[in-house]
Amino acid sequence: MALLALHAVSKAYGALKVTDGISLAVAEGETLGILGPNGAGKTTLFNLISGDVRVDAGRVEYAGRDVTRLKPHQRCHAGIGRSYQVPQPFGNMSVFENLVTAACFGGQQTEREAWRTAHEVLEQTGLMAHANKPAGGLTLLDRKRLELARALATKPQLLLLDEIAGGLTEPEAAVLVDELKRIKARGVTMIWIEHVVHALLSLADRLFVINFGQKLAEGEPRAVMNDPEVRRVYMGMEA
Amino acid sequence: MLETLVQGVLLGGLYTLFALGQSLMFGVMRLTNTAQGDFIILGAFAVIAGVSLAGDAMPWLVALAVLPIAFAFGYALQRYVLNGTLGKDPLPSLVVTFGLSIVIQNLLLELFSADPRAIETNGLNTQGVALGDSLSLGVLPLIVLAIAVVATGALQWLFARTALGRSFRAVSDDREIAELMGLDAKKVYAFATAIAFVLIAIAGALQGMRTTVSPSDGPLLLLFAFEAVIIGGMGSFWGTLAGAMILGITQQIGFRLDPGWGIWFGHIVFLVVLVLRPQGLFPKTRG
Amino acid sequence: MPPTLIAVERATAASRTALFVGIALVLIAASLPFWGESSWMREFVEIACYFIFAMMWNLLAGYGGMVSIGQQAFFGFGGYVMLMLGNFAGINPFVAIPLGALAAGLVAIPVSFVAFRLSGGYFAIGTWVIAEVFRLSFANVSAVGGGSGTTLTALRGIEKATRERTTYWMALACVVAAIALVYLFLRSKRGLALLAIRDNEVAAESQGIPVARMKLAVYVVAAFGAGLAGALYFVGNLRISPDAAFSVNWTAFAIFMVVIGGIGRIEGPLVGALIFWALNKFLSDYGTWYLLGLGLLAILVTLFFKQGLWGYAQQRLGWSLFPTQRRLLRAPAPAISSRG
Amino acid sequence: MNALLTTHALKAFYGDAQALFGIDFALTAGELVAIIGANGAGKSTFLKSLTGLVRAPREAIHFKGEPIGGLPPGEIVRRGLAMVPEGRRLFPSLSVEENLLMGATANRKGPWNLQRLYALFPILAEKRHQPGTSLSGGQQQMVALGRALMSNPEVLLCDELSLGLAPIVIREIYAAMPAITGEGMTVVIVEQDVTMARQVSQRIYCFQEGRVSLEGKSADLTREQISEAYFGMEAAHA
Amino acid sequence: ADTLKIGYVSPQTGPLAPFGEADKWVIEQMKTAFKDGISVGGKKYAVQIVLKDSQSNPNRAGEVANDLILKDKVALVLTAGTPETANPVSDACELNEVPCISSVVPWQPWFFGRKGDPAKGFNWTYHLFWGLEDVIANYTNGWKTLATNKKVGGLFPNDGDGNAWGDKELGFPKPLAQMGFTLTDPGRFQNGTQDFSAQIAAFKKEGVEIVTGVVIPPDAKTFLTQARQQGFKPKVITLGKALLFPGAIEALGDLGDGLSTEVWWSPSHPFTSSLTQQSAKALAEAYEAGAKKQWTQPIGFAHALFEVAANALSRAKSLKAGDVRDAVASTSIDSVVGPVKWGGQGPFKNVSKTPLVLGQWGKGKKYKVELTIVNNESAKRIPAGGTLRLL
Ligand SMILES: Nc1ncnc2c1ncn2[C@@H]1O[C@H](COP(=O)(O)OP(=O)(O)OP(=O)(O)O)[C@@H](O)[C@H]1O
Ligand SMILES: Nc1ncnc2c1ncn2[C@@H]1O[C@H](COP(=O)(O)OP(=O)(O)OP(=O)(O)O)[C@@H](O)[C@H]1O
Ligand SMILES: CC(C)C[C@H](N)C(=O)O
Ligand SMILES: [Mg+2]
Ligand SMILES: [Mg+2]
Repeated sequence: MALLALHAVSKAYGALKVTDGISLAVAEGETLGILGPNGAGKTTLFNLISGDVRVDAGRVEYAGRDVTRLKPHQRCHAGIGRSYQVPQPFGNMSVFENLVTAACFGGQQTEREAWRTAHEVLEQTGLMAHANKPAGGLTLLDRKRLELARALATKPQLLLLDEIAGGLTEPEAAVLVDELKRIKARGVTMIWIEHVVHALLSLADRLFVINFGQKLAEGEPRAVMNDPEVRRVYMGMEA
Repeated sequence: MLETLVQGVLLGGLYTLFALGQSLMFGVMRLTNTAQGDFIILGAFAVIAGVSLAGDAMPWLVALAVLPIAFAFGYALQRYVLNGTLGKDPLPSLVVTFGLSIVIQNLLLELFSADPRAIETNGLNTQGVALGDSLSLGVLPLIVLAIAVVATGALQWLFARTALGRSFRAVSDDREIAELMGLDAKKVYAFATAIAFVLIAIAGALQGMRTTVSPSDGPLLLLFAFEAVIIGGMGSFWGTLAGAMILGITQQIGFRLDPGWGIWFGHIVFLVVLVLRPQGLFPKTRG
Repeated sequence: MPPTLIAVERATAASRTALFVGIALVLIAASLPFWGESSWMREFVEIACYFIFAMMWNLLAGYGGMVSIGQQAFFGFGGYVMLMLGNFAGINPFVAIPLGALAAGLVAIPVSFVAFRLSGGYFAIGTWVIAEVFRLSFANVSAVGGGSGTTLTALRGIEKATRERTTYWMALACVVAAIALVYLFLRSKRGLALLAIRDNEVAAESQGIPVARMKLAVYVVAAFGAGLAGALYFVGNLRISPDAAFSVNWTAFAIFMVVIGGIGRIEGPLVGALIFWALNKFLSDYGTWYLLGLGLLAILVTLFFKQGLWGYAQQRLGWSLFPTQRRLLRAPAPAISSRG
Repeated sequence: MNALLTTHALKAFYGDAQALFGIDFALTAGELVAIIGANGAGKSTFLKSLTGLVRAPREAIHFKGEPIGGLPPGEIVRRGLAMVPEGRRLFPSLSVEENLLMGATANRKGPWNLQRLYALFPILAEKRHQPGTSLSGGQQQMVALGRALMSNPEVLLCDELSLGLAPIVIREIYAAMPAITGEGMTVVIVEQDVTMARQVSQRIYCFQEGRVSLEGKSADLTREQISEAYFGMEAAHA
Repeated sequence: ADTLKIGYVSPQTGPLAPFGEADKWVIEQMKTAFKDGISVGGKKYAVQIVLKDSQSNPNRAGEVANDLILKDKVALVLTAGTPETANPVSDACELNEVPCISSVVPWQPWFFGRKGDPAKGFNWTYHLFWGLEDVIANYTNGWKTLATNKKVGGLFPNDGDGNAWGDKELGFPKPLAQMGFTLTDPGRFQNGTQDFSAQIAAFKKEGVEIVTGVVIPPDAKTFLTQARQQGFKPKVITLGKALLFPGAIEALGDLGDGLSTEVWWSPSHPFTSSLTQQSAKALAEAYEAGAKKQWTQPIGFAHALFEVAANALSRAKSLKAGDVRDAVASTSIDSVVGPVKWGGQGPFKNVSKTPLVLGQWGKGKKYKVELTIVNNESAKRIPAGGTLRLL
């Protein structure tokens, strides 16, 4: 059974149809990669899944239940964790407190359990040295790490990652991919938006390509990357 | 009924003048000036002081002479005080303008006492023009309305069509990048405030001519100005004018239903607009 | 990872000392009616009202990020409800104080529906308009004297000394309760949520924090506190009128106290209230000049001590009497670098 | 070889935190230089110091023989140094055309004007009256580049032109580079993609923790040299 | 010697400041009068007068009254100048069990505004002034001498005075109807209203020729200006409060000529101070010479409050609050505002009434505008200087 299913979801800003009747299913444990030109509507799709933005039409199902009308925090409690393309840390709180907050509320843990979770995630993501520093003072890279760490602290079943490899050097990206592999191995389902295609390819089980808010292609990664339309629209190479 | 509407529009003209400066400062600097009303009163007292120095004969000349002073005052105020409060957090600017409001009220009280005063217009304020046999309109309110419409048009043109207006918007959007383009944000802000203060001085002079002013009158004017800006929608000067008209007309209708509830009625319409259309009636969307 | 490794520090040496000193002070204060003068009691009650009100404003603005200029709506409402319960329902005014506060908290729920449509500077003035609606509404109710206001007649039967002492003890209890309430709230899990919301509302929501409910909770608690301060104040002052009860000056003074002391810290309103009291005591006979100076002081502190006076001291000296943060201790030595 | 722009022992701070620890850098007229380096190495800080967004000592930066360190950004752009900032940063309430016109605030003479730009990026002419931020990420990057060009700079600084852009857009933008350098403009790019950086540039500077760890002709540098310079000591440990 | 403190609260700043304008001068005069002290119960005390400003704000008035009682420990509190100041001060005194004498509020807003019970009265607070029945009598006496259509428009704001004057039972409406006047009352409005076109429209519609009410000075100006703009020209305008002070009339310019108002005290009142033996005329002249300002009506009442205070204190058995109160209650003197005596000369034991006449403003000889008494039917002792004329 699919963990997440979108049924013809749509969203428009004024006259601009940003998401235009997208249907999509993600199986439990699967990693889905999302590709598409800038402004295609990828981040918006995440917003619709996490509930930050309401759909105009269509249905969002998660773990067999209709969550279309649920608020973001309710979807988080249901098991959807997300990171933001532009990092959104709680800047005046320490890194540790950022994670404790996520664990307390997103993970619905008691304060003491949350300390444990936060500690674990700090180790896992290599942020331990920054534990007591204010999150607002971190470098961009560390902020992106914090985005991932905070999403993890909510103990998600489904993890939404928005361009967390963007701006990383190749070796940095490699470290990240290793980390994501470990998370995947624990059975966490992931959807990952990424322009750094080779990083995405090293993890994704399946690709979904969006263009102008609509599905352009979907399927096994290699097949999708060889799709002439995808090559033309996204890679800019004539097939 | 017609009379109510017409008086409402005239009152709306006055509120437009109260509101334009606020609309401009918010539009450019995201600064909510809680001393707006007190600055209007300060403007009125400046003219009053000027008239008492220069003699009763020329209130209009004195009012004109006050405008450049207001410009300079606004420029300096922004440059040396308000600039330090700008940023994402609205609190510093709120506290500082709130503090200014108290300073102005008490300074005026000390200088001019609590007595209500007025700017003598040699009878102009009592002149009316009769339209038909039941309707008579004040000449001064008509002048106020005309000035309000012209000022709105001029401001909208300045904001949307000129390089200065473009720089206002650019600095308001992203100060750092605007500076990278060669603008001096502090000067642009100071310029915007200077223009806002000219509008404030005009409003003050006219307020002093049409009725009496006393040092503690400011806060009420602020609320009307603010309501007009929000009802109209942020970032649009014609919206501000429309908002002021709606406020004026609803207050007039309210006054006629029961004088005790007129202002209350205006506030309620404001809150209803807020609930139904939080972005205002004619918002100019950004981004 | 053995759980014993995780240690989180939540108190400081200063905070432990402060707790003992605080308890001692409260005990001394509680005995004041037996050795002090009635003017001291009265002065304390007055400053207690200002302080509680400022404390609640600090909770709302400093922690909840909702900068309101309209808290006088609840101050006045609490006062009026107390008075109506006392005058019309025959309830003992001292019992009516918490009831007035409760009513203010309840009325905040529908009010929030309107107020929460605005944010930033517009929320600030919007709440002021709402307070004006309260003022004008009460001004048009003739049962409570309309615009001219009315007198709390319910206290006329109570003996002077009893009345003074009861008022004083109630004020003291309210102050202690307000501090404890806010402090415990902020130390709890909910305090974390509040800080998170203040920093970034969108992210807070997606991290599982019910933002709307939290904000409403803070708004209601702050309204309750404001109503408490109002009810207490008018028991001391006896006469209520819409212009006095819903005067924006209440919030103005609260803002000054909080900003001068330091916003977003519990010590802020405490220090602010003490400074305000001292200034008021020694300078208020200068009338306009006093107010003018107060305005200037607020401006200068905002421009030059953005953290307030206590915040400034705290930065220099590292004091924290009411710590709410969580420091992770004994983190296993150097983090494994994830580079290369 | 006459240096157009040089820095000498340039240091920069954010509050108490030091971000640059003495950068020596030189730029010759007409060349295209790439700066590479890990995250937080100080690349953006370096560009910001050059353009006045981060304070710098007067004598640490010389442009056309004159010290310009610490001048206000507006003054620097008037002297001919323009930047495409990291993350596009268009003005949301301005239309595409108004955004471009903002670039001309410095009022410098030169080949670039609206017509030339629209010829270079025809899509922008089509959308000239739309709000700048309603464009796709790539189109926004074109506007950001165009805005910088409108000041007719002698030196153009581009910070992470390709960050977060789809491959197709990166291609398009780099395809426009020759048209820009063709006008005799000197260009500095900060680029994360090392392959791309080597392809388009003549020289490369590699930054590491606020210092220059490697400098040389793009064609001469080996992959090994570069990755060593990237991670320095840490790489040895890893 | 020991010191005896008398507290005095009035509005010296804020919109009601004209009511407190003369107080500083009156208190200076009292310092001379009291320089030898007062003997109470056979013991001589130096007298100190503590003046507090209510800032026209009822909250502030209550606070300073409490300060006077609890911190300064005054023996007696005096207060004057509209319900906004006198009521909260009286309330504070009643509760703290300190005697208080108040004035310059018609007695209805003072008594009923404080929720007084006519059967019981108050224990500690005493009032001296006239009542609404007097102002109504004076206004209508004046209007009856003129040819009008007897249609009256009322301007009653939502404050202590306005609510009492416009009250259906206690105020203007009932007696006016009984005397054959038709009253148009559009309703209570907020002080500081920017626009009176609603009232003007209502008055025009009903053909009103007489305008009355009790408004604050700025509102009077707004109303009169807009009435002129909108072509509304009543034949008579008689207002309380706004037209009491020459400064306010001067600020009205041409609009001020011919406006009428009640007169509670004037230099032509045939009374003499029991304390300084000055006649009303001499008191006003002393003020004009000392303060370099035209006389105003509150001077007489501020002075009279001290007359009563001095008289009562000198009769008190001791400075205990109860003794001072008893002395106040048994006062019977002839003051510069007329005889003062509680119990008998008023509706309740706490109210002593003073006489009232009607006056009209016109161009003056010595000052820009001067007030002339134009109707004395309800207090014949006070001489009239003319008759009421149409606007
Ligand atoms: N709040 C909003 N209001 C108006 N338009 C919006 C809003 N959010 C997104 N858009 C528009 O929707 C479109 C899709 O945006 P989205 O952020 O989903 O793109 P994306 O696929 O994530 O692009 P990128 O790869 O550049 O991150 C863009 O044209 C964007 O301008
Ligand atoms: N606004 C700022 N405040 C404080 N420190 C900052 C700020 N901006 C950057 N820094 C710090 O300065 C150092 C250099 O940052 P800079 O942005 O120049 O790096 P970069 O090489 O451009 O990295 P990236 O590839 O991530 O853009 C980093 O340690 C960073 O944390
Ligand atoms: C004489 C009055 C109309 C004025 C009076 N003192 C009052 O305002 O209460
Ligand atoms: Mg995106
Ligand atoms: Mg960078």
